[in-house]
Amino acid sequence: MLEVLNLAVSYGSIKALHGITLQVPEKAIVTLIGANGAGKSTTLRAISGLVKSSHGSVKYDGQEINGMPAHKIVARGLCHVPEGRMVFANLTVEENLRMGAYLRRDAAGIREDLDYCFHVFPRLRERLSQLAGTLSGGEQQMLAIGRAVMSKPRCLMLDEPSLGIAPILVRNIFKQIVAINQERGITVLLVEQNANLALKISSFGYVLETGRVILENTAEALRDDPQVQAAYLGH
Amino acid sequence: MSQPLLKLDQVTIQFGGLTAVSKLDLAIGDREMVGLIGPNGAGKTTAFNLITGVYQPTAGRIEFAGLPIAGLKAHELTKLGVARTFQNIRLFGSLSVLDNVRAATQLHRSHGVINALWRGRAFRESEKEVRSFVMDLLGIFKLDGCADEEAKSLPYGDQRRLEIVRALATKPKLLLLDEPAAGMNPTEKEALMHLIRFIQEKFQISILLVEHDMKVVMGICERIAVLEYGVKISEGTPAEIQSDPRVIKAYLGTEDDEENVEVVHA
Amino acid sequence: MDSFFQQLINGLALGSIYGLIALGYTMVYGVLRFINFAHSDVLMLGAYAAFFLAPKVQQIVPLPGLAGALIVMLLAALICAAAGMLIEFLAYRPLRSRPKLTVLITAIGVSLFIEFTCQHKAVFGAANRAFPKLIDFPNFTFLGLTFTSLNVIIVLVTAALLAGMWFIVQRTRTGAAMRAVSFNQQAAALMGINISRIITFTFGLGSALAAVAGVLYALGAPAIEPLMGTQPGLRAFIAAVVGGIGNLPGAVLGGILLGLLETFAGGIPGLSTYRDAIAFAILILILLFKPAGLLGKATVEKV
Amino acid sequence: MKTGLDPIYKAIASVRLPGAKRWLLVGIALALVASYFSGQFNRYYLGVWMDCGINIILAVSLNLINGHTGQFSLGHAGFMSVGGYTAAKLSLVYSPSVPPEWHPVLLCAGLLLGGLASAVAGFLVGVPSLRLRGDYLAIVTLGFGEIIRVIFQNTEAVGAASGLSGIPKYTTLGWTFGVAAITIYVVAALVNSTYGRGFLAVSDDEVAASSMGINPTRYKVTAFVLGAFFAGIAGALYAHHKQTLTPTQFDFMKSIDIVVMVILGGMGRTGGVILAAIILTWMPEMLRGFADYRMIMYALLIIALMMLRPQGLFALNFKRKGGGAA
Repeated sequence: MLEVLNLAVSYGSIKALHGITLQVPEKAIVTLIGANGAGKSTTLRAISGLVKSSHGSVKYDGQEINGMPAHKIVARGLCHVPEGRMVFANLTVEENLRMGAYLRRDAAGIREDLDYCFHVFPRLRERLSQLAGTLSGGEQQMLAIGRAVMSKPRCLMLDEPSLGIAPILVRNIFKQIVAINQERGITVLLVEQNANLALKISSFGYVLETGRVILENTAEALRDDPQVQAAYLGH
Repeated sequence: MSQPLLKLDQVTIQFGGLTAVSKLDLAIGDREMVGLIGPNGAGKTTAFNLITGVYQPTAGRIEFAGLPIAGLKAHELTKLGVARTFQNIRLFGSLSVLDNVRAATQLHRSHGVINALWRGRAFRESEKEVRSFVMDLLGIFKLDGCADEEAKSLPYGDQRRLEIVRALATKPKLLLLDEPAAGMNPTEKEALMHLIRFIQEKFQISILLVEHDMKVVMGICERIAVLEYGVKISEGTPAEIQSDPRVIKAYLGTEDDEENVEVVHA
Repeated sequence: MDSFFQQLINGLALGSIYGLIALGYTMVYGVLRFINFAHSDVLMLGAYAAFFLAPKVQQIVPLPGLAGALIVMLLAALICAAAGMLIEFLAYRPLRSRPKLTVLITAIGVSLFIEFTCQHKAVFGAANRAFPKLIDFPNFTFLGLTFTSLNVIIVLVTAALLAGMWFIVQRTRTGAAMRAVSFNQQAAALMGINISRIITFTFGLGSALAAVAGVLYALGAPAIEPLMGTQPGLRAFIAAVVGGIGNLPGAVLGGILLGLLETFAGGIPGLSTYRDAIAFAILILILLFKPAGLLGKATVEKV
Repeated sequence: MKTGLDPIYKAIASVRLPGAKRWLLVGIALALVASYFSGQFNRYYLGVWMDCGINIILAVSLNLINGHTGQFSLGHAGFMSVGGYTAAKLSLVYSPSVPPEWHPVLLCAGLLLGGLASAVAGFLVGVPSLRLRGDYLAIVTLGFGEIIRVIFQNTEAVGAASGLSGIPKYTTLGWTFGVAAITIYVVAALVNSTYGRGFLAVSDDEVAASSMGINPTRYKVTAFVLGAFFAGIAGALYAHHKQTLTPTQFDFMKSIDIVVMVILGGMGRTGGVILAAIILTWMPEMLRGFADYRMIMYALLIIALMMLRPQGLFALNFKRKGGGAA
């Protein structure tokens, strides 16, 4: 569904990505793991059009999307939940969710997806008219994911959904990511520090180090890989 | 430990309704190397910013060498002997490597505007001293070869090192390192650990290392405090930390943590 | 006492014009975080557009007359909206990711360019021109106070346009997109919002407001000339900052405060010639003690 | 930036470094020699060259604020007017009672007094700079400039709107370029010292500078005070060159002119700024034949510069070399 070939990104004179190649099959959950600054976020940002790549290709549904502006990529059904969540703090929870459906005109479908968001994250219904800026970190993350689901994506890219969130909420959020993946058939590309948890819910994983893919394998194999265990799983 | 160099006493900070750091106690003794770890977003950087005067604590006391330092401006803090590096490198990008360090010698230099304009003998002597002090320092860290290059043109690893050198040029008693291993591969991390150990021995200073990477912290710190969700959940030697079930649960994740998540395989 | 209320009414009308201009500053600032120095020149273009259109419109609809005046104003607003979007496209869009100061200086350059071009004899020429009378505005007396109908119109138009802008920003889909772009351009793009289109739209809207303000201002002024926008533009800008830049009601509030100040200071001998200085002094004090303005929200810089 | 001329700039820099004071003396001597022979020059060219000298002082001093220290002032014309009016008033009051051979002393006193008065104004403007940055700071400095202008416009003692006229013509080529040499020396010598690296550090990253023990407040205020001091002196020279002063000479446009010189020359690049001041003084003179289009072209120049070369046209640079000037 998503094919990234030799994608490279530079910030000024610093090369952040040295040619990343990866595939995300339809309806799968794929994880990128790696240390801070390894280039995981940059990879997602380059795919979603937030940063310009210096070369390489990104194919989505077989079509080249590299170089397109971010809003056109969203319109194709590839949605990115950025690191730090970026919820619209001065808008209410409901306005945020409706903002996610910005490109959609089908009122009934929007209503239905809104209900689905509340089904997945009941907490959001309770906070409906609260300003997003006043939510806790975990609630904001739920809102960010919900907001992305509102755009009716076929592929969702999640950047560090566990960042700064209490463990109990993290588990819940991961559960719901799996639910969204299974119930809605949404493909997920996940970037996560908590490699244990991430590999547990995914089928395939890539390990990034200083802007390169140094290892790729099924999630199971990665979890058993002693190198990965030592560096990222803390065994 | 006698009188600690840095002491945090029940320090709390809230942003809006959110408590980012709650009742944090932390002490760093003379020439001690202490690590502060925790998952991303646990409040490490906030704690760091509290110590360096970027944020004011909502409650609690922060003392350095017996003096309360909450509310001091960054440059006043530096004058007392607290130096820092930044999580996202903040060098003076357009200045040369030499000048980056030279700018940090302001505190220990005897001349000002008038001398700079008159350029008398004393000024020239002092400029020579500054220069040789800086070059010596750069030499220790093998950066003297690129003294005239623009700081932003250096490779990433050298920029990290230069930032540490720049902080050392303020002649600190306490050096605060904010995620120095971020973006490094295992080999670079190894080198960084050697470097930090070397600095501590050579300059005989205290170091507080705020770091995400467990291995780096475990490898070099004598004592480690673990933050989770703004609260210190554990403190002790690396061995104690590694076997603390609370740390394992919060940080490393346990097996039953994962049991709760449905496993899917394609 | 009567003269006090009279001054109050005059100040309110003048302040409403400032507020109307300030709305344009504030909208552009709110979305793009930069000061569009050329805004005051768009106001001048609006007045000139009306000046040249009036004789043409008169051939179809009688002037002076309310319908004719509205048509002239609307056409001027459309022309200026186009001009505003063109300025954004040519001068500001290429600089979108550049430092703010670069854009600020460019905006000053654009402003100078419009002013000097319009002063050229092949364009409008530097001379004053009498502005056509678009409507009769008889004075009328109410509760012992004399109102000029122009003043009443100005206040009503400003109130209506403020309400209209508020509706657009708070209640429409495009307005939601504007707020999203204002909050965080990247997050907005990830919602599928075409940022460029929203920015262009904002410029068009702000420039249309400037045109309306320009026509109203010209109606009350003895004559128009290419630098006519500078003074009200500067005051309106101050008004926008005083009210809290980016905040719609704040802009009008700031405008009215400045208008009142100007009228009342004008009534005190010896003080009238200082009113620009007073306006700037207020601006500086506000920025120093309440940097976000009267109604603005403070933002925290992250380290 | 690499250009083919780099070796030449390096050569200039390396010659300059040993004995900066010697170059100051050379500069002043050259100015005096030129002044001595100025009787031979065409009066019109002489006048324009004096404008050049004054603009160099203005641009180099503004460069200390906007370029080296990274602040943004749009009020330099205001500082200039403070100095100009102070010195002009002094000359108008005392020149009848001072014997002609003492006139240079009177001018000198006017320059100093004007500079000091302006420095006080610079301090007042510098203080807000501690709380504001970027475009807000630009607006506040613009506001200060306007306030100063309005005050002069309303002060009868300095002729209110009609200004001062009949100011004695004391300014010579020697004075303008002598002071220009001093200004260049002061700014270059200051910045090229360990102390002066603080200005550049504040400009690059204020937070990091503060963490390195540099007090940003002190540096910013110093830059404003020194910059205003020299702008005041430039204003005093201007008054005794044009012989009339009106408040409109010091409006917002004048400040913009000086800012454009700094930007054209390259922020923080003394050599480029000097060159830009000379070019931008001569350009309008050259374009007199196209008077109608002159200002339109000027506006287009600003826009084009921002789009194509915001870092300035010239890479001339005497500073940011490793060593001090000892």
